[in-house]
Amino acid sequence: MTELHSTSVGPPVAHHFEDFEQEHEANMLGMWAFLATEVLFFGAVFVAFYIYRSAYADIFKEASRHLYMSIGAINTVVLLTSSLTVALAVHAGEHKARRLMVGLMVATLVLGLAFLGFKAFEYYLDYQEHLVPAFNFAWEGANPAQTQLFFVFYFIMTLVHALHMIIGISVLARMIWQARRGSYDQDSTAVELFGLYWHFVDIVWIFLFPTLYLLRQ
Amino acid sequence: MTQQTSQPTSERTAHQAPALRTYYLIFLALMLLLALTVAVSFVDLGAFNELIALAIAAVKAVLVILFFMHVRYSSRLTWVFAAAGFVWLLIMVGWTFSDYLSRGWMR
Amino acid sequence: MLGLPIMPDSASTLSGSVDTLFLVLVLLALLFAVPVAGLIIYFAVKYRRGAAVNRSNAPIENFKLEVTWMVIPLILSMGVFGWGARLYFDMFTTPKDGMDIYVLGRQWMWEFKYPTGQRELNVLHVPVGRNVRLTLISEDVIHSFYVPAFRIKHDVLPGRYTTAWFQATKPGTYHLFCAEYCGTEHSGMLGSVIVLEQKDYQAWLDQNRMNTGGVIAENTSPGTQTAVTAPTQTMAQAGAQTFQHLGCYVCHRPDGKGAGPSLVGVYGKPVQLANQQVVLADTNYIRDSIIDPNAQIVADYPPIMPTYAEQISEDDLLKLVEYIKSLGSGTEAPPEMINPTGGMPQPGGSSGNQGSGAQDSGAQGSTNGDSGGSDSSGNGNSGTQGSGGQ
Amino acid sequence: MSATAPALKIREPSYINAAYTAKSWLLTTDHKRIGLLYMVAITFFFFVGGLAATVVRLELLTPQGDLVLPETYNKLFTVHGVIMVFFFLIPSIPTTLGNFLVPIMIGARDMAFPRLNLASWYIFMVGALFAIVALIGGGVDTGWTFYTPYSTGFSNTQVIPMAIGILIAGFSSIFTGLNIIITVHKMRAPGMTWFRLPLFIWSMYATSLIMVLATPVLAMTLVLIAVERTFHVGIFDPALGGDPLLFQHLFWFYSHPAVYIMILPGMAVVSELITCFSRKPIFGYKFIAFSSIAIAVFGFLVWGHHMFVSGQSIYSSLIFSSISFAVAIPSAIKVFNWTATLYKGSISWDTPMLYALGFIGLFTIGGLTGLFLATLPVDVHVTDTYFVVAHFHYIMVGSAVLAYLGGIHFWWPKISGRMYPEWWGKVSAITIFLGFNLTFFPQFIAGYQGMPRRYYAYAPEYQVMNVLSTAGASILAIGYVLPLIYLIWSMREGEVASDNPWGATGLEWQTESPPPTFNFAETPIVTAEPYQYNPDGTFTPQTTLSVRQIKKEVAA
Repeated sequence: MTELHSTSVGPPVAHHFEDFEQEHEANMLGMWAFLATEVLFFGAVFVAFYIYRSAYADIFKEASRHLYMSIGAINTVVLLTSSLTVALAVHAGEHKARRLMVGLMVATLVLGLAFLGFKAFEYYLDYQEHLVPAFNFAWEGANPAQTQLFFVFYFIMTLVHALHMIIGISVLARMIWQARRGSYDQDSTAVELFGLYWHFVDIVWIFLFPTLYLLRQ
Repeated sequence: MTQQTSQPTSERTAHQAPALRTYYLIFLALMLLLALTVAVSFVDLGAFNELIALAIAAVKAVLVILFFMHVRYSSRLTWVFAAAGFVWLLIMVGWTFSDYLSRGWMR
Repeated sequence: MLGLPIMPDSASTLSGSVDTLFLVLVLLALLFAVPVAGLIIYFAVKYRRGAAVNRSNAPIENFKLEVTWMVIPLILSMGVFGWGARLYFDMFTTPKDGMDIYVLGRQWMWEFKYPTGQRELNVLHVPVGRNVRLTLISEDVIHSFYVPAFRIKHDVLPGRYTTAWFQATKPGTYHLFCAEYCGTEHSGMLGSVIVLEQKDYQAWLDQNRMNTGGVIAENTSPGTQTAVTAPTQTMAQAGAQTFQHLGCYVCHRPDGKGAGPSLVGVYGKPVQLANQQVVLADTNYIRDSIIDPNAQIVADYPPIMPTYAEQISEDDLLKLVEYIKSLGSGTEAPPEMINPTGGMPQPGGSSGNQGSGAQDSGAQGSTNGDSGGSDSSGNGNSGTQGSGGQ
Repeated sequence: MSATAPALKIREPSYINAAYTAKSWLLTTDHKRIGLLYMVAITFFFFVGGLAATVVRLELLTPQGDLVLPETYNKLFTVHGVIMVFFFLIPSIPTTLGNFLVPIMIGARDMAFPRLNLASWYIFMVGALFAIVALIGGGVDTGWTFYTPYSTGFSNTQVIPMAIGILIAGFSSIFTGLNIIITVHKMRAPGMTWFRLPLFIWSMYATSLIMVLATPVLAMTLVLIAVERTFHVGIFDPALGGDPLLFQHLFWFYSHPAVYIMILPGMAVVSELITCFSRKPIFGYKFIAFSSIAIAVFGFLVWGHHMFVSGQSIYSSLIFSSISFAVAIPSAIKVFNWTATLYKGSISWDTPMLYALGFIGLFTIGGLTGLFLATLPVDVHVTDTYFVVAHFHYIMVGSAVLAYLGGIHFWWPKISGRMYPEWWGKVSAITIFLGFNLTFFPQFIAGYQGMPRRYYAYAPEYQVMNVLSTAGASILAIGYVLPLIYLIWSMREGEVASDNPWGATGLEWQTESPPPTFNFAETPIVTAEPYQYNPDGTFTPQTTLSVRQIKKEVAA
């Protein structure tokens, strides 16, 4: 910012910025600030969950055993892999490798859809086992109310996460379209921003997985 | 809240990205940690199960943030922004639990 | 104290202390506000534009001054905090001696239950000079038990007993307000606390003692509906009946040889749980054990007790609590405080609390319903076996 | 229109005159126009909320309930609270003056994310639409605090639309905060170092921190409320294993810091006004700057002081109480420094200064009574009484609204290009100050006497205070309507303002009144500390390379 001379070559800069660096950094920081907001957004429901988990430890553990850990684990692999592909796509974008970038973005999209597919399948299994609160919840064991509370949080947390996935995938689909036309050849900031968002959604899952699936002992 | 002076350096470092190899190594580490955390969940360690599971999750998250999200190569300002959300989350966790954990002390 | 007209009646042992603290705060506030306001006005007038005054060498910073006016308020406020904290502890540490009264809040009335069996709506009779311990519970939303003259207020929560206490110092009739917004008739959820001299209180008790049954005194003051229901039995007796009636005695035998632990002398004692925690068997513990028996399993007993969340009203719960409290009381030492941090259990070291399990009783059928049931529509089923957490 | 009018012709078109179509306003990305869009919206809501308050005060004139039904009364105070908090106070200064001034003060051409800025206005309006739908659909009777389980299981009113409206408006608040943070970090003009930032910017930055870090918690809490209310699944319902106190923790994690969202911008404005009208650099710049950040951070650690009688653990209460005392220190620093700024100044009693001085008075009372509430046993007695009502009105209405109005008057020439009528300005400032004190000071007394809040009918002994209060409210209402009338009047009829009518140092005064669309003809270069005022009326502006000088050089 101390440098006032904007470069005449390089990507176009929005009217209110001095130069590309300033615009790029503002965009990146803006995304980071947004992610800080998201941390607190998810954080609130995590706090609520852990309050009840500490109050009803045994009940929540028992409830956790009714989730499909295998599906959760597979989905973790899927999501971590998609994080890798996004990171590589950002890398490709910075090195102006358009085709590689598009390919990696498509891979990310496919992995994201796969995650949602697995998740939907898991929801279906949960439904069959009468584990969906307010719709068909039925619990043979003790403490149905508290057990239901576990599943309430399970559904709220995973659904809000899935909503973030859906938003990400929608944005990604549009970006792939743009990228094919070369919109990010000069300036791949948008891909970087998307990458940050996608990694964050991944991080949420990194915490959701043990929180919901693994704390069963 | 870094000073002006840090900004030029941050501009230069912003485009330092890790080598491709780093991405693969981090991915590998994430997979290993995933396997570890799943494995641990089958062993009954009492209260340590939760501690270990959350610690592993935290390590994974830090790896993603530092390398995939390039914070390791970014300005100090980015560090602060990346940390802020988690610091405030800790405030919420700590102060809320201060109530719940001490409620039974006196009734 | 001091009897300023802005002060409400001061009629409890704590109200004077609160007023003193309040007045000290007022003085401290004036100590800050008056100089600040005075200086602002003084400066604003003296240095008004056009006034011929010396404006040379106007300071724009002074580190020492800044530190001074940070440190002095900090010290003063920490002093006030310490003073307040002490008094707060007194307010919230329930005295060991005194009389118990159970308070049920519901939209939009107060119900008071005496262990001796009397029941009152919206009017609470208490004697002067005795500690009164209140156990508060709500049947629906959050209410708040507020007697301005006593300077006490405590939220009345659904699903959890809270406690408050006071000792009245002056006979008279005092406002009782609901201070937590609780719905349409929030401002109609009024009552009064009538403080009587010891002998008058005794007379009142005698007048309303036993065997007449039903409403014997209709006592209407403006805006409050009230009635005393004289008892046919004490709360503990009623609780015993419920205990019997619901078949709790089958498992919870006094000799501890039933399927559940004996309840004799449980109250106020530490309980060794199956998950190796130790908890204090207080009123909330008893309540939770009836409503939600499998959340805390007593060591060495199977988790077979069904939940009674659906079958029992708050009213009956209170009676059962009073009954269980009465079991083995008198012989026991005052309850000890459990410090969970220090109270890590040694497995198998439950020597002192052998007979003190509290796998609790419940109530099967509905009871002589004199109060509204609980509001919620739980999805309770007759819980059977159970996870029995490890 | 007047003799100075020809001079305007040689200027670039101002942001107001750049285009006149409705589209040019509704699709603008100009931060100044967006600020005005917000101003129109929140002014509307201020008077809606005020109307509800008027009926509430009238009802309370007599002890018995005789004007409206209890249901109606409950809805009225809820509407008053929700509208005033979420649709007036929280957006008030940040979205209007903040939007207008932050970029100009730091020498930027616009916010970092102009389109996001416009989007947040639309998001706000969508949220407002939900709130209005909730009102038309029957209103809400939970109080603005939405305490469970009343809000989730017992109220039969439009809780969900209202919750959705607040949630949506919350995101608008998040985006505004985010925009301000990034703008301050990344858009400062050359030479505008952190310690050359006007204190307005420091406070807005602190405010934005809270907006970004606290609001999402409210959003999630409202989601949980909506889920619980729709499906009755027990998140906060004790009968199903939930804990109603958890709601209070989550709610106050946002709503306590939210109080600082309302008051920090007020402090931001007052810091500017005091120094300008004293013709003296502000006393203790760094202390005031850092105290804003300290307030923002400490503000997150004290929420439990709303829960001293709620059944929260008493140990937790002790922690919250002690930190609540600590939060008073940075506030005290500000008051002392403002007072010290007056010393040896050259003080003019223009309308903005009257508002600013009034602010200090009301804020001092509001802040000190906050200490009463932080004191545990006193809080036990006065919480949920009119004492609390008086306390937070002193902060949120007395202080925040006085600062808002003071700021509007101060920057009105910059915003509109016209002067407001000075005599009327003074009348309104004094009317509001007196009316406010008459309205709310008696409530402290009623509160200590034990009158609970949210009471539709009350015990007769509280009537004296309530009559005083209602009398004050009617004066206050006049005080609030006056500026609305004369400010609108002045937009056409007011004296044309010069670029820098107050002789102020900030960058916003070194450009034209009203500013051109991109604020400055060229990026200004900041060469001076803020607030270089001299008692003789001279001053050193923050940029010596003024727009006109540059223009002249270019022309030559």
